[in-house]
Amino acid sequence: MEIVMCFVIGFLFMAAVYLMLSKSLLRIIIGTGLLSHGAHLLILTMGGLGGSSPPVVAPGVTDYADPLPQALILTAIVISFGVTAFFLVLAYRSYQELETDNMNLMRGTEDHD
Amino acid sequence: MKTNDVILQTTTKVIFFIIILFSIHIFFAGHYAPGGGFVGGLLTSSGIVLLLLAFDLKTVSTMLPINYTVMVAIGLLIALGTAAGSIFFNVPFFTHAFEYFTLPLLGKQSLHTAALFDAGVYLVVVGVTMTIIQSIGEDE
Amino acid sequence: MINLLLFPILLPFFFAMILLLFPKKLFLQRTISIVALALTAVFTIILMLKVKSDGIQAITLGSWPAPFGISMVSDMLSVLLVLSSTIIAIFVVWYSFSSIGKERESFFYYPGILFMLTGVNGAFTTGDIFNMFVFFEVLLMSSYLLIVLGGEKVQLRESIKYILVNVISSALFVITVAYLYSVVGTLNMADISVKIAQIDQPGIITVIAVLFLVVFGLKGAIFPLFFWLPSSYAAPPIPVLALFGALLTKVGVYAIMRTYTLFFTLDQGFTHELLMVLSILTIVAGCIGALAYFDVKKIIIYNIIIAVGVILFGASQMTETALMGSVFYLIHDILIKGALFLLIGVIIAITGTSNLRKMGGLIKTYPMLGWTYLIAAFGLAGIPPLSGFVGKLLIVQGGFEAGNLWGSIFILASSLVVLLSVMRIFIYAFWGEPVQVIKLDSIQYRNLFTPAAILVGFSVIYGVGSEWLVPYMSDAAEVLYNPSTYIKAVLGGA
Amino acid sequence: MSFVYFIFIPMIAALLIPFLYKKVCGIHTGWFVLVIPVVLFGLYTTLLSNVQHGESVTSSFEWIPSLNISFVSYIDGLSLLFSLLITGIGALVVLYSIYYLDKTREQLHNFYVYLMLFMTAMLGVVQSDHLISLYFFWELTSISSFLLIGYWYKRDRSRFGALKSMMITVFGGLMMLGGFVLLSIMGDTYSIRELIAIAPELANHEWFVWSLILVLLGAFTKSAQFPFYIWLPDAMEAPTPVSAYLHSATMVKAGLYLVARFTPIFASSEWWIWLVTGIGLLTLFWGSFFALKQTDLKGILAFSTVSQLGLIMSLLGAGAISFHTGIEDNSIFKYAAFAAIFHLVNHATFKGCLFMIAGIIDHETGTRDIRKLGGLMSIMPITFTIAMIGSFSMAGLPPFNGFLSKEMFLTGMLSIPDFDFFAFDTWGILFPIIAWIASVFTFVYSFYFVFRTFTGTYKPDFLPKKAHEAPFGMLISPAILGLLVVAIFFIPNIIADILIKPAVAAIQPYLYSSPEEIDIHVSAWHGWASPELWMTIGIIVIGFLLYWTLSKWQPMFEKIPKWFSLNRIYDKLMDLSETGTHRFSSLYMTGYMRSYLIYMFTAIVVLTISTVFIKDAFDISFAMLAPIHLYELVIVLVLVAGTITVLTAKSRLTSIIALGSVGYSVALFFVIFNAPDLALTQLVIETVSVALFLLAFYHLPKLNRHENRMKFRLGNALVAFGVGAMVTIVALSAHSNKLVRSISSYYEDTVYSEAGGGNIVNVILVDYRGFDTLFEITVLALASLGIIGMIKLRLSKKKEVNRNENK
Repeated sequence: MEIVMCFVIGFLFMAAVYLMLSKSLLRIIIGTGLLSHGAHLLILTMGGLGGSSPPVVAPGVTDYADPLPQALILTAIVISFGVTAFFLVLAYRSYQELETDNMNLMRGTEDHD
Repeated sequence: MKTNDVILQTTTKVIFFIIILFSIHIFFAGHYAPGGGFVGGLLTSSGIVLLLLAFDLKTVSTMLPINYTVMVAIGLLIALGTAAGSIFFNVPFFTHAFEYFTLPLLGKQSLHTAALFDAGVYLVVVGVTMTIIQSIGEDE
Repeated sequence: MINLLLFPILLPFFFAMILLLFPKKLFLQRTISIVALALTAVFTIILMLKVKSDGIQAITLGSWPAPFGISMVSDMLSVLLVLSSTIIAIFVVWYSFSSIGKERESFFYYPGILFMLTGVNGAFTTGDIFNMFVFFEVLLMSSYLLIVLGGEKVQLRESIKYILVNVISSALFVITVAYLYSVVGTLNMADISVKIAQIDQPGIITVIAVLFLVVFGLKGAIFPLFFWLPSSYAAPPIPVLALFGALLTKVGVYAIMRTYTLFFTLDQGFTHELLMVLSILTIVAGCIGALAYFDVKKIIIYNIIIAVGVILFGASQMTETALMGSVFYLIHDILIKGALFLLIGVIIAITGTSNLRKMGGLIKTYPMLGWTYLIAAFGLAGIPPLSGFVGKLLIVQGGFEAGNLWGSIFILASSLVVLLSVMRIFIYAFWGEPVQVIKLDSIQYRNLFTPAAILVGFSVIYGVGSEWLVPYMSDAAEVLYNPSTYIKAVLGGA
Repeated sequence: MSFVYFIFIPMIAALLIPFLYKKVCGIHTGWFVLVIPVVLFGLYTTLLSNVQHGESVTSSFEWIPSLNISFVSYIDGLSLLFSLLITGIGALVVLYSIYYLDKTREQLHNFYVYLMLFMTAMLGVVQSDHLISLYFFWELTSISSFLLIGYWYKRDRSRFGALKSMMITVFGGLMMLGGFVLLSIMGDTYSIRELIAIAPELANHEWFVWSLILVLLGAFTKSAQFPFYIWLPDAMEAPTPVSAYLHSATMVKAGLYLVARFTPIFASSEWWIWLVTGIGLLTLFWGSFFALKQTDLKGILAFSTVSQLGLIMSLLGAGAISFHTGIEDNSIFKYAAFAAIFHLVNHATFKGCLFMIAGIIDHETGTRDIRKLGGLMSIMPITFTIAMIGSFSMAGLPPFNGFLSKEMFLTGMLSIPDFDFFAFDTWGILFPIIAWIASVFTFVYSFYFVFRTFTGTYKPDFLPKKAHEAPFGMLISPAILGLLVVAIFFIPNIIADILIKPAVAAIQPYLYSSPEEIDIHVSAWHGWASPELWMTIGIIVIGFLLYWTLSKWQPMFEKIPKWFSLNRIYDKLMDLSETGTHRFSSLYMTGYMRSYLIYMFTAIVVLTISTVFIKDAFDISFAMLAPIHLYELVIVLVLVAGTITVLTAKSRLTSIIALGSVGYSVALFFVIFNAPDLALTQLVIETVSVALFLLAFYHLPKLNRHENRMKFRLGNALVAFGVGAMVTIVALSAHSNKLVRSISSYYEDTVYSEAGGGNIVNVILVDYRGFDTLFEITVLALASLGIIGMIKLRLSKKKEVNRNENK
């Protein structure tokens, strides 16, 4: 199953990057969403998908799923939630100020002279 | 519209309390079963969001006169305070203390400083979600 | 006080929360943030003295044994970085009083800075690779807050780019940690070092090393990952720029230095060679940019990139001299970049533009500013006895010792470009025919100039008083060169 | 006495100057400043007797003892000679400047601060025994020279010249530092004396030639040798006292000093001899030739300085030959070093004098353009007399000191073909020929300088001012130097005993152990049979003819194409550094985020994947895999389908909802992989996120209209594929290399007993790794603060309002 997951994750990353390279800001943010999904699944996969029961202590169970990656993912999920929320509001404010969501129109001048 | 609102508002109030209760349950279950401050907090805030949908923003803020930024700050302070308590005992930061008790009816329970920490998490999560939703909502 | 090493993280953290309770009370906001920073500085100095006398301070949180809880480690390198970051924050806050404006001050500006310092200090101190990620996020999130605060058009536009890049680098960070966890099954940095040594750094670890270089390189703006930096940094107001310019890239540089001396030491022929090549290319890219623009902000911003290259060149040599040079140069660069950004802030405030071609003749009306700038500029270029010299000298020497003749000569030659770029500011802004300037009222000018000048004074003392610093620097370099003391401090015994 | 502290006296005094300038307005600040060089000169003369007997005076103070970096003042013959020059000429220059610079119009405090800074720097250069302190003072000379050249900072030419001189000399300095560091590593010491002591061991080191070349780069740039001389003519924008002091008498000789000082270390190398002699001679010729092209008095003198520096340089190179020939065969080479020092002293006197003359003419007529000048002889007779003395000495005529050293120079060059090492016996014949030709041009430009200015017709219409003789005070300094020029001719051997022999002994320690051993006697007359005499006669005759016909052939210089000049190279380089870099940088710094992302992703992918293959790290292991269930595949399909929908959706609403579906399938994965906490969190978060997306989206109705499907772009797709492939490849390899058992079993063992909990994930979050959680919620809190700031604080609106109000 891990091998399948590796490909799924790769696919998610590919889609995420493709979206990030587009010019619509909303798509870019959606891309970051896919990116974090990919990353979270990857952490889980890297910990190993074996383990027959959830990491909640129960009598008689010895084969727990690796709890450490799960804890890491939880932290990562929360953080990416914060970032996504922030990013969304930023996009929303940019629409208001710059009146576009096209990245190509947000070039900004590198020159001042 | 108005009459419909009354029905919606009444049901919402009921659902709101159910959600709050459920979220509190989830919160306390966290240490032994799936759940915890984070999910609990999110559930609570979704309850409040439900209120927001049923009533308008003003009514909700009179119903729940909470400054969510302060709530966030207090949540953080509780979390930090719990962790920092250990500094006064000169043991490493974040050292928790717990004791198992056997209570009538509830059976074996524990009293755990970690729960206090989780309460901080809970408050922060509610505060943050509400701040975000409120500020976007207030903006026209 | 076994928790002493946490104070530089927890103090700004605690006071930042306090500040959240009354965002509109500006006087309190200002006073408390200065007090918080001063306290932090005091505790950091105490910590530094303790590290000096008792060796590396390490603690594993929650009273758990070492690889299982999160370890925090304060060795000389990290405590020095923490101290200089705190100092920069103090000056930036002081400078902000009369430059940032009441509006920003009442929207969590000071808590933002304190939280950022929390993140920076945490990233320097942590001994756990995933915890480092978390601290990175803290400092990034506060930097998002600060870069966009004010909501000006440029800020919004550039924040998008800035955040996007950092979201990508955070995702890469997480997956790299996941890869590493898969191979060595641990997150504690000392433990990782031990485990990698056990398995003799197989190819996959080298791949992970390259990924770490990429992740931290994105933060540290090395070639070819620096593209996002110049325009993003130019967007926020000067104090924020100073804070970013002085600190944020340094966190990336620190992380590279830490991982490349602690983890990935067994395949130096590949990893460190790559680091060296990239650092030289970084210098080239920085030099091109520093010369290409006639914008004072841009010139100094590109100099950040050059400095990153120089520091990493030293780190890639893996000789004790070069590592010590890198540490010397790293701290120097934090101080001098902070000072320079504040100084050009004063220039911009006076002239109302950041375009060099619209400036001129300031030396006549603002002679002290001119001379202070000149000293800072020479310090940046590494003219003795100012602060940049000793670090560069040691880096070059270390490079020669490692047999990289051309690399070291190149580092020397790059100083010339640095000098040219900063002298251009001097020649165009301070010399020449005076142009119309905004008449700053003298109190405001003094309030802006004083912190900048004192910071320059610090950097001069840093250079002239190098002798007092050498014991600290050599301790820091010693840990990098010979990380076994670090491992021992964390894991005990062995 | 600790002489090391005296070095800093001018610098410390400089701190008082601005104060004096402000408080004592009645008196020209220069009078206070004058005290410093005079006193120092007096102090250094007290050492003369010590040094004559080959003694030296050492003193030091530590700067960074832990790194062995300190200031060491080591005064032997060579250092003392230079110290006396610096303070002596310094005193004369300050005196001259008092009359030259107007105390009401000029910012005198700046001028004297720079000048004193320079004096300290220069004393430091010539006295430092420690390589690093030598470098320190070396750069300080460049900086003070920069400030002095840019003294009239409003003039374009001043700024240009200042920057140019700084760029070139600092470049040299940096290279020299590289050479020093190499030497210090090879010899394990920073002390020049110690390096000299172990010089034979150094010679075999692989870095020896490297360090030699790097050190020479420093010397050549500072001493304006070919092709680096180009900064010197532009440095003439400095006030004339500065030109006289820095750019003829002292700073430009720092390079010569360096070569002299390092001769004992490097003399064994043929590189050294060839480079120093060859470049010196080339510079000599080049400078003397192009001096005739100049029309600015100071320009002529600048090129003349370049040429004379070349002369001295070549003599130092020839002097190094004596290392190979030894003293026994009484060869002529041992004269070369002597001649070099002798000429260095003479040059300081006559060139300093001439610069001051040029300054006087500028000051009194308002121009330095030789085409506008002429016939000043009768108006400025004293000036003319002094100018004659200086020029004739420069031309190498008796009875002036320049004649003596020029003769010795010719002697040295004539002997070079005799040297039968390093191919000198074949190519060496070129040396005397070039030397002779250059001497002819020297003769011509000396005449050109003095006679075009003072004879011919007086052209008052061209002059901005009405010419008259200079005030007395201004004439004192050049007159003193003129007197010296004559005096040295008559008492050369006394000067030699006091000053020159001790210096020569320092350069050639392998020949002499004390100055008294040097058996060189200067005489003006070598007999009819000496070839030098005939060469000199030839120089005078041919030189006179050329000067006579100058107006015929001078226009030839105009025919030299413009691109054929070294200045062009510098200008091109500077242009490249401005517009070139700008153009280049604009190629990739486009401002488009997309291009930056493409560069970065490409770099990351290429770096990582090539590392995978170089290190042969790719690996798929089928061990330790979890089994694949059908329902898992179904979720995989759902997830992939959701992702594809995101990619292809036409409306943004669809892509948001599809993103949600991807999120929910991730939650399902968490369920089946035994991660209930994650599943719960993911579900709630996904819901809130989708709500947020919609909320942000809902507020933007006007953008809905022009929605369309993303166009397929191959470039983007390739980059995206690369990233995906990279992630997969590394993931597969990392998973197949689970080389160490994870630490997580510890948590399973201790969670109940020691942490008091049952849900391991939650306990990790609040206890084992609670620190992560504490800061994770901080990140959340920060996000909300940032959002409040973004929504509520809108400075751009406010700015616009302000702008409208101001209108």
